Amino acid sequence: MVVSPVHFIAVPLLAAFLIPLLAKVSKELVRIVPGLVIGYLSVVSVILMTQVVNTGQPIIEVIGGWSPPFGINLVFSAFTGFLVSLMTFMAFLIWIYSYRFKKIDDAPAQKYFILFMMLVTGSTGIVLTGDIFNLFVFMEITAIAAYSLTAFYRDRDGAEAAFKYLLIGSFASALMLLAIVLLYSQVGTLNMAEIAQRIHTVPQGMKITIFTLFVVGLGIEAEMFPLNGWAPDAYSQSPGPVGVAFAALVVKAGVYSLVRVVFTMFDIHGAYEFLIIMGAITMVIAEISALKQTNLKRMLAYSSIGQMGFVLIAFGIGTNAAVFGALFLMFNHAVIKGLLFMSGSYLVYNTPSKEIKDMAGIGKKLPMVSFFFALGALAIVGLPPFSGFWSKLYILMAAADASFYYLMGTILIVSIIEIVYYFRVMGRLYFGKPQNDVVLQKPTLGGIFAMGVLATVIIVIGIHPDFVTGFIQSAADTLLDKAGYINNVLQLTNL
Amino acid sequence: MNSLLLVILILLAGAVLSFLANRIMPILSGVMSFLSIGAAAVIFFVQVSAADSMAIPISGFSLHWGINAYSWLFGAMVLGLSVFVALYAIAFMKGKDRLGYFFFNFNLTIMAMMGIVFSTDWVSLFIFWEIMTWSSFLIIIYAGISEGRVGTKYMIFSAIGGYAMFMAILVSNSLLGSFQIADLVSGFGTLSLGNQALIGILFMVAFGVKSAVMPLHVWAPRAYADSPMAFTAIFSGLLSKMGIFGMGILMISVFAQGTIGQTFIFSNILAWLGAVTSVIATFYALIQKDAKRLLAYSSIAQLGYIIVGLAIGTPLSIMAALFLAVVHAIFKGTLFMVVGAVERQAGTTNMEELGALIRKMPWTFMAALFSIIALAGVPPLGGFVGKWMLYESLITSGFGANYFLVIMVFLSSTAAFLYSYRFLFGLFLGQEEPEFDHVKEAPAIMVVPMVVLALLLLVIGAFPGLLFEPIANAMAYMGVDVNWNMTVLSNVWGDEVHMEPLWTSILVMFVIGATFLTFKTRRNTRYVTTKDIHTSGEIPEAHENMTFSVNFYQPFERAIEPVMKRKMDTYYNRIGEGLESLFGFARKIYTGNGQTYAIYVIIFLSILILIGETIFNK
Amino acid sequence: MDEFWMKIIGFVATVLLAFVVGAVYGGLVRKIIARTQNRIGPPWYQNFIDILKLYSKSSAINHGFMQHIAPAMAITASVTVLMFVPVLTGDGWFPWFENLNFKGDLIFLVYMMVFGSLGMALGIGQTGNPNAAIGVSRGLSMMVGYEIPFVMALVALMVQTETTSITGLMEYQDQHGWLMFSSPFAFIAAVMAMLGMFHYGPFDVAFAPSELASGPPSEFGGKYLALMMTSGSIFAFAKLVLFVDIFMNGASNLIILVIKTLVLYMIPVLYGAVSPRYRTEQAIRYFWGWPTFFGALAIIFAIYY
Amino acid sequence: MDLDYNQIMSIGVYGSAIGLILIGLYAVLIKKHLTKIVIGLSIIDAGIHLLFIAIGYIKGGTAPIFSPAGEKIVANGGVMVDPVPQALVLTAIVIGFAVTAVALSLVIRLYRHHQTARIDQIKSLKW
Amino acid sequence: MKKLLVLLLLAVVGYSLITAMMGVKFGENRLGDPQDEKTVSAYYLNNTTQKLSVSNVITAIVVNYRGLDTLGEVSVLFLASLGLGSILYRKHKEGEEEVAILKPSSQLLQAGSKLIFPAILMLGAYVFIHGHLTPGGGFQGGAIIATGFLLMMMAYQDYRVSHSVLVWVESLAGITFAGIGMWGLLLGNTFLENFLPIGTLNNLFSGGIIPIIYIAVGFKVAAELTGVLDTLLNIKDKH
Repeated sequence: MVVSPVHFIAVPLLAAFLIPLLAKVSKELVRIVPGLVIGYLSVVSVILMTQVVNTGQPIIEVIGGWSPPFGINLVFSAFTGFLVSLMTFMAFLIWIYSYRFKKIDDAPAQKYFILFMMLVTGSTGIVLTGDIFNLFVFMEITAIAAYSLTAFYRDRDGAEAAFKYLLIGSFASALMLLAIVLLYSQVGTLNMAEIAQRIHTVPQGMKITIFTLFVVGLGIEAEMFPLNGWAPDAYSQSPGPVGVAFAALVVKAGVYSLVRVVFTMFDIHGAYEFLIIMGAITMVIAEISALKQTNLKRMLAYSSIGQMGFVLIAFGIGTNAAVFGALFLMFNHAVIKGLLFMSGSYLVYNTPSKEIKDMAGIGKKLPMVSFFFALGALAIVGLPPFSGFWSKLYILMAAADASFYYLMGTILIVSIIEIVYYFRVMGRLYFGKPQNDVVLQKPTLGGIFAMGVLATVIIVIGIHPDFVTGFIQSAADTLLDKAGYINNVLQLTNL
Repeated sequence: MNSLLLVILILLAGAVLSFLANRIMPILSGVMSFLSIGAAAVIFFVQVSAADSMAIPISGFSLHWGINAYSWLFGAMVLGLSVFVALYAIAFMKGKDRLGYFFFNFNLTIMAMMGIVFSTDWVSLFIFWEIMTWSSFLIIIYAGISEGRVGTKYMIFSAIGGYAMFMAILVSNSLLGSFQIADLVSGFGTLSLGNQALIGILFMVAFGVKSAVMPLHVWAPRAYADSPMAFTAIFSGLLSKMGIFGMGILMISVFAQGTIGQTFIFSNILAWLGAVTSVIATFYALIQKDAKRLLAYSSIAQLGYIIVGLAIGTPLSIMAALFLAVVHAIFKGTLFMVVGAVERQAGTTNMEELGALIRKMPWTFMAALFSIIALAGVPPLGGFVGKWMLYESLITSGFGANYFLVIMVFLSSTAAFLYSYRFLFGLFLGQEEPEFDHVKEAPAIMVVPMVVLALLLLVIGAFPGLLFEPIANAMAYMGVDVNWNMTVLSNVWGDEVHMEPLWTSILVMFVIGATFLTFKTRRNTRYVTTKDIHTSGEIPEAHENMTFSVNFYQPFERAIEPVMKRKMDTYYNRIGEGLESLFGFARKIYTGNGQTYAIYVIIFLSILILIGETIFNK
Repeated sequence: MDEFWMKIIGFVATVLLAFVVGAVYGGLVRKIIARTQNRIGPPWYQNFIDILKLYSKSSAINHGFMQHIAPAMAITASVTVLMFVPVLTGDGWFPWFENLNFKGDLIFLVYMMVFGSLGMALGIGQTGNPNAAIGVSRGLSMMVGYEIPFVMALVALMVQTETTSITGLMEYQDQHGWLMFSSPFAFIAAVMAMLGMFHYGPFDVAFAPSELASGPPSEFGGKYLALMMTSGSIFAFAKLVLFVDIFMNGASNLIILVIKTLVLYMIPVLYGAVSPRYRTEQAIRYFWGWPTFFGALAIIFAIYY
Repeated sequence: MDLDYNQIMSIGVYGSAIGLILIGLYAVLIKKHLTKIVIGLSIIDAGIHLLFIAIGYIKGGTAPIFSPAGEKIVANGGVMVDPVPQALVLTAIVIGFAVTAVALSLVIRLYRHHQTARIDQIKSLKW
Repeated sequence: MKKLLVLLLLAVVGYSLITAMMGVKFGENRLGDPQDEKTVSAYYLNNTTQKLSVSNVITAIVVNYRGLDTLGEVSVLFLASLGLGSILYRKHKEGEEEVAILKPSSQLLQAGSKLIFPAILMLGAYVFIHGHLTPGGGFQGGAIIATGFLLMMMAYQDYRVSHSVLVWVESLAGITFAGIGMWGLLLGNTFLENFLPIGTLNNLFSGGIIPIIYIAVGFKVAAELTGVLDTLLNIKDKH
């Protein structure tokens, strides 16, 4: 059997349906199978990615034998492939990390792994699909998995966070559905390539209305201010690995869909400036909210939102260099924020109140975890020689080339705020006076392995960014090549 | 292998090894660090030549390393002092915990400084700059004093500086299409005035932070004082010189090319900032109780002179600045080591408690004495030469405002006598206190670096030409021709000071005087304790405290009261607090009520609907 | 070789001259102050007697090495300063009153003057006498006060004459007349600063005999004190000569030198004789008031000269 | 009033669909009770589904089923309505059901945890 | 105040929706001619009968043209029932007395439900088996079956559906769906591609894999909806 993009959807779904039966054989299989599936998908993504990069041609897979626009198609281009590889890679690490995650030993543990696998499936599906309604479906898969995972713990305010998430998420899906309705009434198709081809026939007013609905709907998923009220709650209340998944997968998928809408489907020029402005506002508000946080995970959540604002800014600049930087930042954010959430979770576990002030001096008790957290903090604020620096450099280079000096100033000032709160935590971690002697929960072997891998990636990419820049560059080229996307998808119609 | 890379790699390897060595045996950590720095220094002084250069390609551009006369000067300074400090650190840090952590960052800082020196493009300079920043941050918080508050302040200001540099680099790259330092130098004049000003100011902020120029200095006193002294010697002696290094490139080369470089805006404002910095910092230095703080403020003041010299921009002033930079590195490094030794041996550096260590730590005192004399700029030691050149360059610069500048500088260096004396008196002189009877001289491994450096100051004072040569080469590389005699101090008006007759005179007189006293008196006198003094007939008891060390300069404090009322620090704190509460208010947007969030969504949607036509229709 | 020995002789002669004149002036001052205060006062040669007596005594105790070499440092500084100040100009009666370095630089001199004070201060510090330390604290504080107007005056002169060496200044005066007149503000500032430099009242708070037991030197006796007094006499003379050199074009023979220096010396002495004592901060504020103003005026004057 | 059948229908169908959306929104934004909010979400969904079906309608069209009856109509030149919206709405309805189910379960959890179902009293996570 | 704001916002939203819908004429034929297909629907209407031999075009779209949507949809349901289980899971503490929240129902309902229950199941099965021929299909049929179970649960307080059975049904149905899809892929074609003979139009055995999938979907939906209802209705509360 040849590997193909549809494996990203079919295999995990098949596995998901199979797992309840496997559970009757052995409880352990419930944990192992999702890992195997995700591991397999990572391998597939690597194989496909090399194929795409080598041939220079995206892999367009049709479903059900119906060529686009009649059937649904999956697009594994350098751009989507890059994101999918990133997501599956991160997902695999998260699985390793959560394999023996302490509190999952409960009875719903099996549900956790299926939900997590579906979360991964939904996110990759969003990225891969070439059909706008299909994207909606995958978004819902992701969303429902995310709601359930957010409310996973009973002893936290998970349900509250999940309900807020659900409330806002329902708005997102409603607005998106409305947008699809209107769009379909105008262009009569759901295939994104064909929509892109026909969008110029839509009257301007209608186009803007549809676009507005899309932007608000997807903006919720992409954590754009003021649509991101759910995000800090969801990040902070979900189990640690799920927080990682949110930062590394779910948000990435949201940003991806927003970018796809703006860059490929629509031809509205004001959208770019809009992205810049919204990105800047998002970033500023999020970072200043993070500054006074007392709860570590909430702080990380706000920081994550801020980074997403930064990504939006970079996409909004819209030049090749900027998109390159944005993709690089997405990569970095996934890896670094992943590391931060992973290590942060252990820090939070070992403090009774989950507050930053109680983490004083924990660096001595949990040296590895604290080290990883410190490394992540150094990297996320963009200090060289860690990977975060390069994305910041490239984005700001693009901003400078586009003469957005005020924007650069804003970004850098916000970065200072970022430095303040991260370093505050770091200082406290290592040099505060330890206050209490809680029973330590040492990280599991899997947890250390996952964090170690991420830390290695951060350092290696920081010292030698060229390991990934090639992929990212071709991803950026692919994203900006709108005509190429339309051609590649629609040429199958005539076969 | 390229010797530049080799130096960096050795230092990096030293960092990692010393981190690991701590697991085996703590003391090995320091030894590893010292060995790697020593090896790097050997390679640097033996191998590295102007021909060495290398490029590291990164997607989109490449990083360039190279070395020239200017960077050689700073590189030599860094490695030269670091070797001594690293040796000192072995003994100083002995017995402290987390040595691996300390020496890892210690080595990393030195590596980063060498990297800065080697960089010939801005990006790699920035990379090393930031490595230097965070590794030094990690050392500042090592002591854990006041829990990160100092570190945070340092980090905030470093970040302001670092990002200002980042922005300047990026802007200049977008305008000139190159990250090369040389290209900025050659292309600066072609930019528009606005861009010149933007880049100039940003760079000035960037380097100003590290060199602790006036409004950006508030991080420095505590940061210097609270790090372990073995590191502060590096921190104050070398790290701040990296600011000077950048400032030098900027002032000597870049602005010289600019069309507004010669005007009032940059150099004079900067010069005045430098002068005001030095005055205020000196005032603060002399009201300190803690010797570390005193030295910290003194460092800021000294950096002020250097900035003044660079900003004036005549050949003599630049030479003065670079000379002072080197000398300051030596004497301030030594002084911090002295304080470290005192702290280690006596357990405190509070000048109100300490006293009369001269008999217990004579070698340390000797190092301190020489360094202080150099610091105060009293002839015949090295410090005087720099000061002299600075004054002369200001006086002969022919620009009205500079004549007042010289008064400022003079005020600062005269007031520096006060704290110089306070330092020596507070630590080494005065009444002997019983609680310090147990104090012994520091171990030899600490004393040797201090004494060697102190002697070096003597040599520089006697033969300033030794330093003039490399500095003149550096300046020639930067495009400033130096065409005067290297063995004599001289200014553009043709006035000269010969150091040799001066030395002869001082030496002869001193020998005569000392011999006279020694032969005629010393033999007949016996040593008595400091309780045995002239007290108008009353005999002080052993327990009576007769030390005069609290509020030592109270009269002077009263005189300068109006100046001291306004503290930059409080302004920053107020701004910081204001911002924090503003931010705290802003985050109340997230009310916690899910319905409110839903309303936000609809509000946002409505706004977009209403203004969508306008913003999207471009 | 001859020249070398000539120099050595000149050196010794200069030092002797400075000592004699300085000591005589010191005696005179004591007399004059006594007279103004309606006392009889000691004879003019009292200082010689004191110094001779002290030289003949031997000290019994010391407080350590620093104290031991402090007087040596003081005399070193005094003599070195003297060596850089041209005592007599032209072909006077005693052509060997040359100094070692005719390029004697003003900035250098200002710093060299501090050398002795600092050395003494260190020695004093080691004695542990609180009164002495207080004296040092006051003295150094006040030094910051009077140095400012003094340096302003010097800067004004240097700017005006475009030279930084004393000989340069004197050459300038040969052509343009006394700087005292061509740069009046600088002269005023310098004279006001000089009031402080000689530590006579109202600026005698550092030594303040009545409250500090004569302050800094209180732990010194015997040969130590003798050497310090010698040094003080030489130093006073050197300072006076310096003032004469830079404002009054020096002196070509001894008589003129004595007249000029005496006239100058009388200013602080007489002013001090009739003034009560300032507190330290008052003194500093005083120096940073009018003298500094005149100094600034002098610099502005020099810029537009 | 010279509204023809189509205009009346469009006002009726579109109007009720949009009306449903607005009513649902009102419930979500104003009502404090969690269950009412969930109901409001369902109403919004219903409105959108109605709208979707409505735009697929073609005047005089029949169901897109090629049963013998359907084929006859087509053969006689009749039209069939757009099948795609119907298919999509089917999907959307199911998704809406799923979301509602999850929402209700969350409401139950919240009620258990906070002993209240008023949304403005459930805000332990804020700022 | 808040109400006013919300009403204002709703006015804006409503206005914009109305203006948007003005551009979409009700009942207008946007499909285009068979020769000039402007929308994908026209293609479906014109080609389904020949290519798939399925008379219900909607079914063809749901199951085959947009089969991936449906697979996703089924997964959403699956997720919802999983999620419900995980959200509402509570540890049962020993000795804790719990009561059902449902009130006992009347005799009439109990007797009637028993009578009507098999009929409902039958109807549901009919609807999903004939999904490709008549209106209806797997979702509708599954929903009908679930109502049957709902009725039973309402009528009999202690009526429980075996979770084990539900899991089996759910999983097997899901595996069938996904497995058929994968089978197409294994045969060298595309995912969810038809590999069975399409038969003749309007026969029960026509449409290739479409009826099979729809039957699987029917079972799956029925099982999942029942599971969801079971979970929600059987909430016990502390006394």
